[in-house]
Amino acid sequence: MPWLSITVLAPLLAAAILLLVPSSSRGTTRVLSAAASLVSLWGAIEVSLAYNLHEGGLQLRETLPLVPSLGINWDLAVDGWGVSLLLLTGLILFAGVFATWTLDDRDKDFYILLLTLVAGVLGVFVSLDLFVFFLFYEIAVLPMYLLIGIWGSTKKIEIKGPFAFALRRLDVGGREYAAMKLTLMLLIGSAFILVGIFALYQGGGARDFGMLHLAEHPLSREAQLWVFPALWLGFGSLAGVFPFHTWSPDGHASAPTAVSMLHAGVLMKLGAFGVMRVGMVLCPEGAVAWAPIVGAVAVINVVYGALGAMSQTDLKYVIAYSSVSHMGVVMLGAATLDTDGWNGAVFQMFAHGLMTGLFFALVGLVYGRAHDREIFRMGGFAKAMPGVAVFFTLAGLSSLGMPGFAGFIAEFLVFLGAWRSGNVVWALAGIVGAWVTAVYVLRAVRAIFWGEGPPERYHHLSDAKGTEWVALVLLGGCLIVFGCWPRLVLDAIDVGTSMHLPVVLQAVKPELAL
Amino acid sequence: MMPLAIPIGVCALAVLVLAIDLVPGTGPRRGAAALAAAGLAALFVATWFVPSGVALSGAFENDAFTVYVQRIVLGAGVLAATGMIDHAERLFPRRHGEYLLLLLASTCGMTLLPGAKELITLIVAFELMGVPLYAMAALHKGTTIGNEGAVKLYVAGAVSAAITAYGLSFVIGATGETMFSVVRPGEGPMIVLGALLMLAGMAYKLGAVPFHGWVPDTYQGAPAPFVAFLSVAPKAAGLAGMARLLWEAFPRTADRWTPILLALAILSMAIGNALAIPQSNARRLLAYSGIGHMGLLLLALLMGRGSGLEAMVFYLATYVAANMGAFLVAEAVEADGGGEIAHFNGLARRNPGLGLALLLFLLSLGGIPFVAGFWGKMVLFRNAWLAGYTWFVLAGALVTVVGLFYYLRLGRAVYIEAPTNTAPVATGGAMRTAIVLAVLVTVGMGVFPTPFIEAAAAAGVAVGR
Amino acid sequence: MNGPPLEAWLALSAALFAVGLFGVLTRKNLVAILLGVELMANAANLNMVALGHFRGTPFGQAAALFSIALTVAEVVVGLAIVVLLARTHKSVDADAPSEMQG
Amino acid sequence: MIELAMVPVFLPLATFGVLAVLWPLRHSGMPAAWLSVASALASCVAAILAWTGAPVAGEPAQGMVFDWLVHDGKTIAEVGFRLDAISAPMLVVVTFVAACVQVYSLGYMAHEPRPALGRYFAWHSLFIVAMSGMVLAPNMLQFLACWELVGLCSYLLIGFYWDKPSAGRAAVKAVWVTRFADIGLMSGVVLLYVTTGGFAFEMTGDSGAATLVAALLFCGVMGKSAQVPLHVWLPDAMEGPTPVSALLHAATMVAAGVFLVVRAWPIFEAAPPVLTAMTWIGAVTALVAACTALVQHDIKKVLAYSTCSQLGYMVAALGTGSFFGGYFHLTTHAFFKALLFLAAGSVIHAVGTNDLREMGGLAKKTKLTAGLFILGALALAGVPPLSGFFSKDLVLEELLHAHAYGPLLICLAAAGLTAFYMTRVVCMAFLGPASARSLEAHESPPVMLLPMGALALTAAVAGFTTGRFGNDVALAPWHFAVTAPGVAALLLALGGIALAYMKYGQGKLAGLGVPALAAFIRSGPVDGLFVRGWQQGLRPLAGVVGWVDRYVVDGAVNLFGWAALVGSERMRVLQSGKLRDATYLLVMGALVVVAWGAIGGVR
Amino acid sequence: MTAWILFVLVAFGTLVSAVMVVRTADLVRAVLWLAASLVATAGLYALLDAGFLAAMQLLLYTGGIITLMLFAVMLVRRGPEAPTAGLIANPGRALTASLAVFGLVAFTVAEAGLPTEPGAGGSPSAKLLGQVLLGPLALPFEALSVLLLAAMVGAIALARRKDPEE
Repeated sequence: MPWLSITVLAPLLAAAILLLVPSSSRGTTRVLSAAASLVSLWGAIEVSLAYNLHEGGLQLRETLPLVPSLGINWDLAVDGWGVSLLLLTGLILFAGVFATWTLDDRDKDFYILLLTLVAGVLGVFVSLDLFVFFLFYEIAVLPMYLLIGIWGSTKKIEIKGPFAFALRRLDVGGREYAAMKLTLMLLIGSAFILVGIFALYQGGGARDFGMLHLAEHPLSREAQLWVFPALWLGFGSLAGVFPFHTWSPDGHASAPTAVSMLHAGVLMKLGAFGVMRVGMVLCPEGAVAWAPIVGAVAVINVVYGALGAMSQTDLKYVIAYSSVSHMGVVMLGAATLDTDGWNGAVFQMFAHGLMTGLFFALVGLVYGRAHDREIFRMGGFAKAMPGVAVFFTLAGLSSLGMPGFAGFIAEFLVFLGAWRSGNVVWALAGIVGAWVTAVYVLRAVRAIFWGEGPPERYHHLSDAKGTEWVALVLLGGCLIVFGCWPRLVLDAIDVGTSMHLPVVLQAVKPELAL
Repeated sequence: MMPLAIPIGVCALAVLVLAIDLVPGTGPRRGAAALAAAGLAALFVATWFVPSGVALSGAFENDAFTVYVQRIVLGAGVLAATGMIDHAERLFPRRHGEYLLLLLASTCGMTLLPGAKELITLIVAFELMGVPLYAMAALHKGTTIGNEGAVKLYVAGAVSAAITAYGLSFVIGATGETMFSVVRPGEGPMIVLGALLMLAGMAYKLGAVPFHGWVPDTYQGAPAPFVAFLSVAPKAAGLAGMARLLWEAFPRTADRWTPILLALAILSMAIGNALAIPQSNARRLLAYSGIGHMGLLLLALLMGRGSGLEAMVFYLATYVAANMGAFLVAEAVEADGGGEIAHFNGLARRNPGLGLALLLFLLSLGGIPFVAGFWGKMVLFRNAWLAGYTWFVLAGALVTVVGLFYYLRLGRAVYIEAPTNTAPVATGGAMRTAIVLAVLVTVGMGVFPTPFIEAAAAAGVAVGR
Repeated sequence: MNGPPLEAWLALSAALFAVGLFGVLTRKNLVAILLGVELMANAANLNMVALGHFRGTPFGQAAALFSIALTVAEVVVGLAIVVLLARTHKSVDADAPSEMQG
Repeated sequence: MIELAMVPVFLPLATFGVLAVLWPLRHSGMPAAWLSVASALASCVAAILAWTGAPVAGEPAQGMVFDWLVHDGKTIAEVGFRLDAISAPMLVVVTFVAACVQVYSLGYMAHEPRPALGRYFAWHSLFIVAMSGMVLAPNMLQFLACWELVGLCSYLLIGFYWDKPSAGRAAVKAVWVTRFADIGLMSGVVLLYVTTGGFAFEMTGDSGAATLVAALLFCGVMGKSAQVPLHVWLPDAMEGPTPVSALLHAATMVAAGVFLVVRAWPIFEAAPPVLTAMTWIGAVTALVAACTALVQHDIKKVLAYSTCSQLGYMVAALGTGSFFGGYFHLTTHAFFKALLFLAAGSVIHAVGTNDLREMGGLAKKTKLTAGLFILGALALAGVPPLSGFFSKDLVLEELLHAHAYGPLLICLAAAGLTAFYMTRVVCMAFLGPASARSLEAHESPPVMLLPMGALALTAAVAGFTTGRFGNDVALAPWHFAVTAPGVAALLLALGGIALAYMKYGQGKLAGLGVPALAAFIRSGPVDGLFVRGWQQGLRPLAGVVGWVDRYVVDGAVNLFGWAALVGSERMRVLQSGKLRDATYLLVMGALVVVAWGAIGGVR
Repeated sequence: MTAWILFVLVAFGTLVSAVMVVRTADLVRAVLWLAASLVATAGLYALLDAGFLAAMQLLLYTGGIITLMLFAVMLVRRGPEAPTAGLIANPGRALTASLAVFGLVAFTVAEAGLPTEPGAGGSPSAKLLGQVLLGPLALPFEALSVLLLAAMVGAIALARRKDPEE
């Protein structure tokens, strides 16, 4: 059974079928999308079961020549990392579909775009051929424009500061602005990725785009010195690397629930996955030479993102900035070039995916009922929605690195890796970042849920209902399960790391002897 | 004689259409257009059966390159013929015959041009392609901006024709012959001057930057189905003609005119995309985006034999359906409301089919996966990269992002903005078939590009053997 | 009997071409622009014949002949457009038709 | 025997799981409470049995581990249980006090709404799990994990009355301060792994790394066990219900820091400079906390600062080089301080306020509570034969042996002050004229008095069980009567009691206190430091970062967008739409093309 | 020698009439000057012993195009010609352009090695020209016919006053 192709193409097929379904019949749209997400999730689970950990390496390989003359073929395979991230995507998609069960205007188009987006993401995680990798990458990025543009929300931003004239001209804060900024910044990133891919392709004798083939014919050191930064900036812009992260707060704040769940939950991981899988594995010498800079920027990401989150009073912005901060931890882990660091980085992708997915689902519920996102105007919501309060606290605790939740394992491994690879400052910055996260998360929980009853302007607050619980229980449960028994996913990730890291370490110069 | 089957076929079709028009009777002449479209389609199929080889003492050669470009042009002709029926029905119901004859005459020129192996054949084919277009641009006669567009096109064409003739004189003066194979070894300042004058003279038809003055106004003023044809077919045939001319007649002096083509390419890409950003009229936006695409095509042209021309013809193939489709949809919306982007508001909700079609066309023009444009751009970037134009690929990729900015602005109007009036846009049967055809080609090539790339590879090598 | 050398002929046609170009760029009346174009085309023909004559190839004259025919076809359509324009724009000034811009 | 030790972890975990998932059960009120109490009692019994069978010092530890984290195929961290001479007694202390408090809570929390009661007992069970998990931790990683979980339980339980804003602030403050200290702890654990490749409690190799690890671990201790600069969260933690204060913020949780030092003794042993620092910090904390306790009006605040002071004692004891003194004082302190808090709870239950000034003459109304409170106070003051005397003197003796004369003197002074403020509380609350509130006070129900009695018993007896604390020599009880510090401490204690009785019991010696100084100490100067640190330091910094991100970094990005839009608009002017301009452009273009090609070639 | 004198005379005639075409304000006179210039060119062709071509020039150019131009001018002329219509606009840039063209051609001509005396084959007789037209240039010859047809149809469609629709 070609599970990989099924998992990737199920959402696309469903999207195509949805095109034909009349938009009036809401039932069939929902059932079809739920079925598609179920198939993907089930596929992901099948893949993780079928993946034999002892053997490791690339398994379940499916190849089909696509454009032989250019050396492009539909080459899907899954390694340790792919398994875990596939699982994550399946979970988040399943939760996302249920989180928007109550959406009513133009829901058919919404589901079509959502499924296309997820198909892109799934494709990237499993495709071996760089060209198909890039093709799926583009498919994953583009639906965001329409998703945010049509169903997004606008927030008035006060215009001031040195570039006020530019902000005024671009009507900052609007949903079209956010959608356009997000799409353009990610596409500029993809331009750099394209250049990187072509450099690799030429280095590999311009015959084949397959990653295995390119790994065997690495580029010269000088070439790698500029190809890696191109790939890092390209993928990094999606992973929220410091100077290119500014689309993330606006994009996530304006995006509807399921979209920001998927985007922050899974799409940002695409960027980090790209940097590691394509950037580092295929340009080892470049990765080693640039690692200190990648790490330094990641540290800025962590601390800068955390402080940014603390300065925000809008709930969605807090979560968006916290995603930037947590993605900083991922990049930090990647920059350590150490087994623990890489394990931690990929596990953080997994854990943060669940956390942010849960967070944005909850934020969607709170916003859906209170129609307000200013946390200091709220208060005492726990009385009206105890279930949401419990799960929000749960997600918050996981994000601040409370043991017993997935967040702690990931961050701890990253700090181990950082310290062991000699960058003590990174580890300390990460730990301080975790503390700052604790400050703003608990402050938000207290501001929203604790205190006397909800102020009278929020009259009809009610707890989650029916299908909304699916997302909460699923993601919350996963956070705890993978927090207590990390081996369920860590084994697969470790297999992936022990497959890829030696490739990078061979390029290590003697002075970086580990 | 047989290699000339296609151009002769087109002429026969033209005469047939004219004959039908002579039949007395006052009813609208829908049949003529349908016949023209069917005829062109038949010829399109016939291209597979025409034997390759040289005709008329070497003046025309029917090789892989010629056939590939002929297919593009005939495909464009089919779309133009079907697309114009409703437009003509509405604006000049009784003058189908004239419009079609001009269309077919121009198509005949375009089928000749890619195979021309001789200077004078090239020039005459170029003019045969050009002159009918001047007339078609003004055929609507009703609107003032229509005539304005036509006169601008005409003056540009006339001046360029004189410059080309002047260039031709020097080339003939320098070599004494007109066959490319004979002119080929020629070097020296006289030939260079002649070549450059001819290059400059023919460049207006492509709409490359310094010669693009007429493009936006003609695209906005002229009848929409004609503009759909004008925006694609003459560019394809023009580029093919120039490829033949430059790479078969003047390969020796290549180092003199390649940097110039590179400059034109950069200028077109930069200014075309930049000026497309502030446009509020859909057709002007597509016009400038066409100039932007011409930048990439010129790069492919100057990369020359093999990978360059392969990328050029394949890019043209992917460009045809999407660009014509976009103009046809613009025509449908214009007929209903107006040409401004605001009239596109909520198109997806008024008629989802049209909205989706336009989105697919825009994505293809923008170079997004799973539609033809993506493969066109990728093949071109790959070949450019391998040919050493690495920085150009980065510049091209970044400019594509700018392109996506204004395509998505149109996309936003279609999908995000609320429609002013919710009545669905009325589209005639013929228009709908044309658009469906364009969608099928765009998506079909997007999903399964391999045969087209292989054929392009063969075409790329055929020139300058 | 040595008549004027080739350089003289080329210079003459170049001068004619230049005058025609000057005419095209300066005249405001559309028909006058067409006249300028005619002059340029005529200069090109002269150049072809001269070069053909000195080079001793029949193609010079043949090309000139073709060029004359092409110019005729062009002028016919051009004048038709100008007449049509005069009818709709009520004037034949080159810059009258400029509703569209930017 | 190890299976018995696992009971206090898995049984309450099951209870917590059941209560958390089956919300109808949680909302049922008493049944949920009884389920939790039963599991607590069972855990206590199991712990005691495990303690009896536990290996004495020197014998190999019994343990069971499962691998938890993996690194390139090998497992680097296990999770499991380790029962040995150090963990067994602590487990007993924890489970015993927890059981007593849970039984007590049946009475104290009876009037809470049903869902809140269920939630309270669920979190209590979770606390037992976390605490037992930490005590039985086989390696430093699990210790750290359970340490953080204990912090989580403290956050949840302090914030039990989440609708009270002050409780919310206190809960959050507790987590912020403790986690701030945990930055050090986590760095220490990471450094431990980096230097030794694992998370064991001992560090072979050079002492340099050991010193650094010990110092970092001690930072965590300072946070959790409320040493001077980081003790600010403990008094605010009194916002939680009194049983919680008794269990967490008196007996067990705050002692976790001390237990960490005991557990990881081999590391601290190899770091003398850290030990000396500990003696000084402990002593200073003892003194400062004692002085602050002197001036508090809220009965729970007094006890909180008193706990803080006793923790100072334990840390000072550990600093002297032998962990037994600290460990022994920890256990005895757990019993009598829990007793004091529960007694204070029943006082508050009786009069409905924490303010000592509104109490008075309760001895008549609540005889049993008064008796138990006084017993606890005496134990705390260090009056023989109660356990406080023995453990406190052991600490002083160890200070003497370690020649730490400075800390010794400070501790002696603190001992005197302790006696003084405890007597002050006794006089103000129980003796003296009855206040309006204490008139209608009534004795607490037996379900509250029973656990207090049990604790009173252990407080009295604990002094004699010196043998079973991981140390090899069992000290005979009478041994202390003879030592110099023991006698000095006793005299100071009696003097303190006398003085306090004269001031508060009979109203003499009015001039003793300095009201201005009292008011200043009450205002919490150290707390002010932290608040100012937040208001002028961290929050404005976050504000600046937020501003920079929105208006500078984002501004720069928007600048490109703006430049593109404005630039392209300005370029539109070029396209004049005039035919002659277009022709001119075309001709000039052609000329440039031809000129470039023609002339270019020649050069 | 006589060839020189004749050449100078006729060349001068062509140039002067060309300049007059550009200079005269009145349209009709401009067209007539153009006619003069074309006739002079025909003379030049004769000098280059391209007799057939000279005839063609006279017949086609002067006969065809000039008459067409005159018709167009008359059709276009509504009321009295606005005096400024014919005058010259921004001559500065136009002058530079034309001088540049002339300079460029002069430069290349100076560079290129040119055959000085008349070529061996001399000018082709009409017979040879015919053979060429129907030999190697047969294809453009035929294509030209289609072009002329299309041009006629196009011109008629545009210029006729009453469309079939009205």
